[in-house]
Amino acid sequence: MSRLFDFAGGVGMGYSQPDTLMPKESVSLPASLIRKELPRWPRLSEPEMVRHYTWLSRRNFGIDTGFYPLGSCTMKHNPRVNEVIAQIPGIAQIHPHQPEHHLQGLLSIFHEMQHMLEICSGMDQVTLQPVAGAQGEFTAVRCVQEYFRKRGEDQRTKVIVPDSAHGTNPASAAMAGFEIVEIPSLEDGRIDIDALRAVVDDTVALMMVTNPNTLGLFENDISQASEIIHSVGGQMYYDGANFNAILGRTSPGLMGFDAVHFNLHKTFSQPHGGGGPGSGPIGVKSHLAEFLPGPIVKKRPIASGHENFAVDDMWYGWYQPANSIGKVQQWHGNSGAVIRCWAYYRRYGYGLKDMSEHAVLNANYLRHALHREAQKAGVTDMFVDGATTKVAKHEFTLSLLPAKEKYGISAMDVAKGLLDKGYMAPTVYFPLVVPECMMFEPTETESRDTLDKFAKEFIEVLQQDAEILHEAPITTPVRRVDEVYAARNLCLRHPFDE
Amino acid sequence: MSRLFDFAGGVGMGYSQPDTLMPKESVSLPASLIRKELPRWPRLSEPEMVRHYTWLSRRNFGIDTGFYPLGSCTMKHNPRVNEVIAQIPGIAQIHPHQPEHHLQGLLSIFHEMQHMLEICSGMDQVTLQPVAGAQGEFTAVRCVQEYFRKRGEDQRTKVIVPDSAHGTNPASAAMAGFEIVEIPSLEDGRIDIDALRAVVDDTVALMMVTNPNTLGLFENDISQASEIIHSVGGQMYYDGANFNAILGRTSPGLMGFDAVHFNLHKTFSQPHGGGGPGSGPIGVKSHLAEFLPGPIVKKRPIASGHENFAVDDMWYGWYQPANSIGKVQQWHGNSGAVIRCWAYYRRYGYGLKDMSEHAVLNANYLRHALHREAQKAGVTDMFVDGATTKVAKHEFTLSLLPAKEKYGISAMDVAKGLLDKGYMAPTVYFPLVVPECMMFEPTETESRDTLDKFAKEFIEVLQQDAEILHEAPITTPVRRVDEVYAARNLCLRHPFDE
Amino acid sequence: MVDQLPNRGLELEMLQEMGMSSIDDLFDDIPVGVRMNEPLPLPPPQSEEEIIADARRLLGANLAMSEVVSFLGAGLYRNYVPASVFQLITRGEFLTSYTPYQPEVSQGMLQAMWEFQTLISELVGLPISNLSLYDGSTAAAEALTCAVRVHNRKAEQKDTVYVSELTPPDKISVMKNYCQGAGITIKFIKHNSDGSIDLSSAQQAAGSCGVYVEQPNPLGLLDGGYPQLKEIIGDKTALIVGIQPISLGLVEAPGHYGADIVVGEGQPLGSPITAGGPIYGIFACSKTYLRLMPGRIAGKSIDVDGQEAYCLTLSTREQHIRRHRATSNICTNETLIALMGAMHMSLLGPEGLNHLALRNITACNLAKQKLSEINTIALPHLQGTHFNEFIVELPSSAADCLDYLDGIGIIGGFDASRWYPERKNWLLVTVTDQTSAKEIELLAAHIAAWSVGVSA
Amino acid sequence: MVDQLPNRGLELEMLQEMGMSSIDDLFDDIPVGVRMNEPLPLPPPQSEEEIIADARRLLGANLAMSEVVSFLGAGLYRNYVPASVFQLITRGEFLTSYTPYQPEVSQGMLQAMWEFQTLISELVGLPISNLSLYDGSTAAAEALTCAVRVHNRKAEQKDTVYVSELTPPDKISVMKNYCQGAGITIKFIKHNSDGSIDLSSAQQAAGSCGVYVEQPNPLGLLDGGYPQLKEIIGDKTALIVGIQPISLGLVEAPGHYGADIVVGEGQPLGSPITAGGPIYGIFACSKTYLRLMPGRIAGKSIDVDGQEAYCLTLSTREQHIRRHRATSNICTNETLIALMGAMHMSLLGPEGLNHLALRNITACNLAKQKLSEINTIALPHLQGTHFNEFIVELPSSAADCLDYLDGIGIIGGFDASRWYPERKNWLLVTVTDQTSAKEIELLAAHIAAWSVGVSA
Ligand SMILES: Cc1ncc(COP(=O)(O)O)c(C=O)c1O
Ligand SMILES: Cc1ncc(COP(=O)(O)O)c(C=O)c1O
Repeated sequence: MSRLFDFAGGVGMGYSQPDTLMPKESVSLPASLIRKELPRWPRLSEPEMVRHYTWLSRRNFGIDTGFYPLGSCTMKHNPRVNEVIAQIPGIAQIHPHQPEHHLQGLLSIFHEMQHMLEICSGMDQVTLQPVAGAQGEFTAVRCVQEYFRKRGEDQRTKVIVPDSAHGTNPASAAMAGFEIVEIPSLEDGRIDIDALRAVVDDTVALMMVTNPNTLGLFENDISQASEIIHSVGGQMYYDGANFNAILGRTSPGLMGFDAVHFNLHKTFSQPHGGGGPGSGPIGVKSHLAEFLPGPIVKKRPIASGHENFAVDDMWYGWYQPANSIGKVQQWHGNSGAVIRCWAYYRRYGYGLKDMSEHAVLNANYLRHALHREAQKAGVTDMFVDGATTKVAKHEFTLSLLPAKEKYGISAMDVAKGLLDKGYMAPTVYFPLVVPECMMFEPTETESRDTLDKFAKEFIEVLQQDAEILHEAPITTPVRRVDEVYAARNLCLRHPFDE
Repeated sequence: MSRLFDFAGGVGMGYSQPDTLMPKESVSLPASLIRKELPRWPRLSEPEMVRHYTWLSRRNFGIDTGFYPLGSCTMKHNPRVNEVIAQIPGIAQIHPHQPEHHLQGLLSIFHEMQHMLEICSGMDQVTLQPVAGAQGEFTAVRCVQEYFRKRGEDQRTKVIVPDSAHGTNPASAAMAGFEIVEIPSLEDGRIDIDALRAVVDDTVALMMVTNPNTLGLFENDISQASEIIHSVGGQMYYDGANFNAILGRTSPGLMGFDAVHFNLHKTFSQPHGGGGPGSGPIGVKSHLAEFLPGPIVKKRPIASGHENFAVDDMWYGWYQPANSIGKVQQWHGNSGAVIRCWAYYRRYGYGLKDMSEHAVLNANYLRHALHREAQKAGVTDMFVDGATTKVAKHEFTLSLLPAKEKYGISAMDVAKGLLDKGYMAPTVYFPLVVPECMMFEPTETESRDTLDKFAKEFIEVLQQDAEILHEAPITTPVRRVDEVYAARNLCLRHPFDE
Repeated sequence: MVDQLPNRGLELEMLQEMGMSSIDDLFDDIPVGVRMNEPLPLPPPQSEEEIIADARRLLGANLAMSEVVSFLGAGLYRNYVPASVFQLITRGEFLTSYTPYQPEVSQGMLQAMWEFQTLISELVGLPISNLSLYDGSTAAAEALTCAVRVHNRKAEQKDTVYVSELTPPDKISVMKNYCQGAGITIKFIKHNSDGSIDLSSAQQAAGSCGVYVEQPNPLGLLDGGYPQLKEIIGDKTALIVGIQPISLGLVEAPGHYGADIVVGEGQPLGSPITAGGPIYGIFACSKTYLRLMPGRIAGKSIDVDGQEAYCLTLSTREQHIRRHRATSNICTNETLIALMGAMHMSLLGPEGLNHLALRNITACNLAKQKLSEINTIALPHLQGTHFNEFIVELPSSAADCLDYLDGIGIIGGFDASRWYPERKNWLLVTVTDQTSAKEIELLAAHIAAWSVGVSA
Repeated sequence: MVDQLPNRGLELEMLQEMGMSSIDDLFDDIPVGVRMNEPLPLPPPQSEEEIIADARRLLGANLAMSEVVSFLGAGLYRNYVPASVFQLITRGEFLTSYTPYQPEVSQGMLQAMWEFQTLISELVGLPISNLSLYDGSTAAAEALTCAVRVHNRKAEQKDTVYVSELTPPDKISVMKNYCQGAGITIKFIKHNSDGSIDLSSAQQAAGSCGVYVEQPNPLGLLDGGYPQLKEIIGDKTALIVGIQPISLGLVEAPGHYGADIVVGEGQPLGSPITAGGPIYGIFACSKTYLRLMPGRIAGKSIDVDGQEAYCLTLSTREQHIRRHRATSNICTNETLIALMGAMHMSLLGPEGLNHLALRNITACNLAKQKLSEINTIALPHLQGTHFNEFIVELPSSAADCLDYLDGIGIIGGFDASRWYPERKNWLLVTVTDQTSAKEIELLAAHIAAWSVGVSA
């Protein structure tokens, strides 16, 4: 073990700094404000610090270390040139309060990204401000809320969410003050149109839908759902976490949505190690555009005298929507993430369609390969598809219920068994509609060889004795971690010598 | 296993390139020159390539992953800012044939480095051209050879090398065409002055000495040795691989040497992963300076019209020594390494002395701690000092002969046992004068805690049963590798389907 | 090109194995009516070389603060991130992981999170820290809603929080967006003309759910009155203090003078400004708030063998479990950037932090001294203690002055009328550890020249 | 500051534990007469921030080829190294390791070395490759001494090697330094006026120990006559071919037309120019030379469990075993840079290499075409096939022309009179995959303008 708070070290600091501009003695603070004891931080020299974090990193699994089929998370390869680009001083050392003529390059990239997302989603206006998918949801919900307020439709207090929705959907709507109406999904996670019809009336502000849904199936009744909601004057919200499945094949606009968020960090590959950072732009139809948080980038002719600052034949300027909800982050969103995602987009251009096609190809192929290997090994009694369908989209689910019932092997056991094989486990126990659910999303950046090998080893895991599998993992840095112990014996910081 | 030649891949290449400037069809080569079959290189997409080399890296030990006490190799921490500096276009994208006024920054840094090394070594002129220690040796030997040729002393055909010398010393001298006279060292690796006296005469061109010697002991008779060699008209060469021990405390100049090489990559921390790159500047006394390989950097007043290019109040220009031996590398040496080492030097300045002091402090402390822990554990019958001395310099040796004789535990067994504890093994079986030798060099960048922990675990290894230790290592990516098999069944490349 | 798509060229083989014959087969579940039939009207794919060339051209057209003399701060600060931090954060194991749902193979990240929590907890003087919120503004906003969740039941002023009137409007806007859904009213606390808090105004906040103030405040002042605040507002009202983390190398930790929640913008510790994101929000609190606080928390636990092990804990507060009753909707957060913060803190150590704070405050003092020598301008809060920024009152508008300086290649500061519209002539001048004495001289000389011009 | 010295401040404790009381005690074995008594006359230590600022200032004063239009090559070539290569090579496990003396914990590096050997072997068409030499020049020099070691006993022309007269003098200088100790005489092979090798001159090399030629040759020409060389010089004379690795994506591998040893400068594959180092030398050969060749070799083996494992092999050739009878004195080499080469090759794949070669040759053809349209200059080898550089004969000295172009901000090429003093008016113009059509237009326009001026 390497533990940060074990480094007591020598004197001084781990990286040397220049001197102060005036003698330290010249500083006088009001007595009440002088810090009496410095934080009990450790003292590491650079060699120790490098070794500590190298050691930690080697106890962590990433896409770079192995296949990461975590469903709903789109764990695709993060191209390295994007990291190089994000270090360019023209983004890394930019202050959001600099004047427009200092930032034409940044603003033109913002404009290009807004435009690209508008095209891909069929929306009229995009803002890049929200810094994660959930914040995008909240932002869009707020816009819809102000839209109805402006129209005087204050009775619209409800947001409809299928029970298969991601937790952020209801959480975001609730944060904005809406009442959540959860409707049950069909067995395959698809919207139950009848159930929907049963709850709609003029108190509905919004329905939030993920398409393909969290089981990886395309909602083929989506136009009908849009119609139903619109018929009572409600709005349709598209949770774009699964955008990787449909780029260039369909769009939220075509399906009748009014607002959408993008998880740029997933679809466009901003690295989000350990849980973030993300970027969650939203796009809306024109009737909602005036409510978007500002600023947004618009282009206009170049004013004379400004030619020298321009990066092309237009001027890129900040623009404040007329009835803006205000801000959801203090600055301009996660600009550094937007830049990386721009670099990612440029690599594909109109080929974003190919990207989605390969994501869907890989998901279907993996599903096929898992069944094929099960057949070969004669373990067809261990799992069934999470939903019956000819094709899935970018992800799919299996139910391990048969294994559980016949052999006492749970989805969690299998997940842990996969860790021993050197894989990240698929998402487990979500969505809840599938019992003993495992949700696989291979993404387009995995090779056929990897998918075939994974399928084989998945079946090998299933063939292990239940007792052995209960013990898994055994080859990992630690063995099964006691989460109950953690919750019962809260230890949320180093105790020092308390 | 991840094997490069298993990646058959799709079509095309792992990173996309711009188009050609003219159609491919426009290219016509003489038939005899057209390549018929492209190399059977693998096809990896970027995600596969990143994962392959990440996987490989995780099967490799570096200073960043653990204590690396490899004697004679000065495995100190490589500061990361140096890597950032080496990526600046003003070094990375520089062509050595650019004119002087394009390169004033580079040349001024070269000049600063020459000057600093002259000061630290007590030599009159330094060249930065040799790219490794061995090449430095060869370069200096060549200079001495031309020196004697110019003086008409062609009878000087011999180079004296103690038997404890590093292999590059005799190899370099032999490459230059000298006859090697190996003299036996004393038990502690020190020069046997009597043996030296016995072999010197006017056929001796040069004596090569490492000080502190390869056992880590300071040659206290060094002045005498210099006198003896100089008395017969020979020259003294200082192998600077152990320079980390003496900076600011003594210098080859003070000890009477005429020429010296520096292993910049060791003392000044150029990362040399897997075995290189290095940088092996040499310094010489004025009588040898005219023979140095060119170009060298000298400064002079700035010519008028050139002020704009200058980086300070002097002009830095290339200079060709009058009777130069010519070149040992086609360009200006490993400039990128010189830049990193310059950054390293700047971090210490006159504090290079502190650096050496800490290197020596750590070596002596580790030696002390090993004996202390042996005492505590009662295993004092396993090893003895490689040489009796009150103090060592930056490294020291132990002899595991007692362990071998009593318990059948060899130095190699202990080395492999240390691998299982997460350490790189010390240098083993060198120098040959110490039976069952282990040679430890902790460097100044290791903390006391690390040294204490290592000492404890070293003793734990010694306490293992011989049979168990013969099986070590068991926790490493592979177990003991069969080097004899490798030599008998030469497999030096992927066999494809031959 | 294979590039990022390893199966390029293998499509047909893969399809055929599945009994399909074209990619279209994979999409025939999309109803005809919603299909996109034209190719995306976007430009062709680019190679890595072309992308990087375009990026260099476009981003190179931006004026980076590292390339000019800049006194712009106002919430985000020029800093130095040690080279080793970048080198380590880009290690694939950190960079390309995600939420550590499988703790057994995520110990590195989980331990680093837990260590971050400890570092922040020590920094601000409170026992609990999460990991991490989006930025300083959302951290402040979440602190307000958290305070209401905790205190509303017993509060005399229900659904009400008080915020320092100096708080930048963009931050207030975020707070309003976050608070409105819960029906929370935001009221304001006044400040005296010397910039210090008006303690009698603060008195009115007693019995509300929470009070938000900043230390240093947006005028750059360290307020010696804050230590009395907790007593004034009482136990049932959360004292929320927004901090600039570097200042805590010198200035008392709010946890030590009664703060219940400490929030702040983590950026100066370990992250470049990056046009305002990704950066990370600090959120720490006392035990009272633990179960109703937002965001991720890592806990120390054991594995089945009883070995030390780490995992996420208290997830029942979070949206993926509690759904619409969650304490926050946050899911993807700023862990990687917070980890850069942890690395930077590890390298600084206590003395390094102290030195860094001293570099800021001495540079600030030097700038105050130089600017106070200019007759044509005034420093309205000259007697106050500033950490690394202060207000200069100009003889004409700050906007004009900034334009003038911009023409010379100096970013002169922040036009404070963007926050306080009536203060047209207020310039907020920021100096940090990155500011040199020469740059301060330069600013003083040019402001003097300009102000003489406009005064004449 | 602790910085790089973790035991700063602990000196006394450590000394006392050893029974000493001062650092001086550790150095009292240094005789008084040789002690340095004054502090080193060097400047004070600098902080990381100061070092990087100085580095930016000084290196920023250099004119980087990436920032101008450049046609300078002559042995080192502008190239693009994919971002992932830098990211991976700086992983500490690679960067901070050393010679893999303990194979059990060095499998990553050893396997990468072995894979590099295979990649090079395939590239040049020979079964053996080492890993790696210092640069192209020392690789060529070591090839000559290796050829003598192998062939001298049976050679008719003992201790003699032949080298193409076009070989750059700096490279010849290295060869001479390496050869003189072994008493080897270097003789020269002539070239025809069209730049191609004079096969009758080559005839004279038959019976010597080895012949060294370059493909493309230093004039940039691909020589269609080389495939006849092996037959001309015979089995007992080593045919050594120096290559530009990128060209082999298009041009026949020398191993396929009889080369016994192939050497070359690896730089265009994976390494920035870096003012000429660190770069890496390619050295490959047929089985005959294996046991007398220089440098490191990794072999595939097994461990005690019979598992696939890698280790260094054939070390008995090397200096640490064979000492003065070693095949070379090389110890520290260029492994890390060679590994960058391996990474680049892995990403290129065969088609990528082919495309890269095509980018070079088409750009070269375009440049030839544009320059050949200028009446005031001549292309003496216009009829020949060039890979990525060619000679332009100017109406006045190349040095003058380069000065003129430099004034406009163009690095116009290489003054070939530095190699061939009688060719004052020869300019070697290099284009690579990094050259754009616009840059070629620019060069043509300005050379035309200049040459009209001097011709007038
Ligand atoms: C379906 C779905 N919706 C919404 C989100 C929330 O996005 P974020 O994590 O970026 O806040 C996620 C991601 O976790 C998701 O998978
Ligand atoms: C004592 C000694 N001399 C010379 C050398 C040769 O230096 P290099 O490896 O840089 O060629 C070494 C390093 O390996 C050494 O340890």
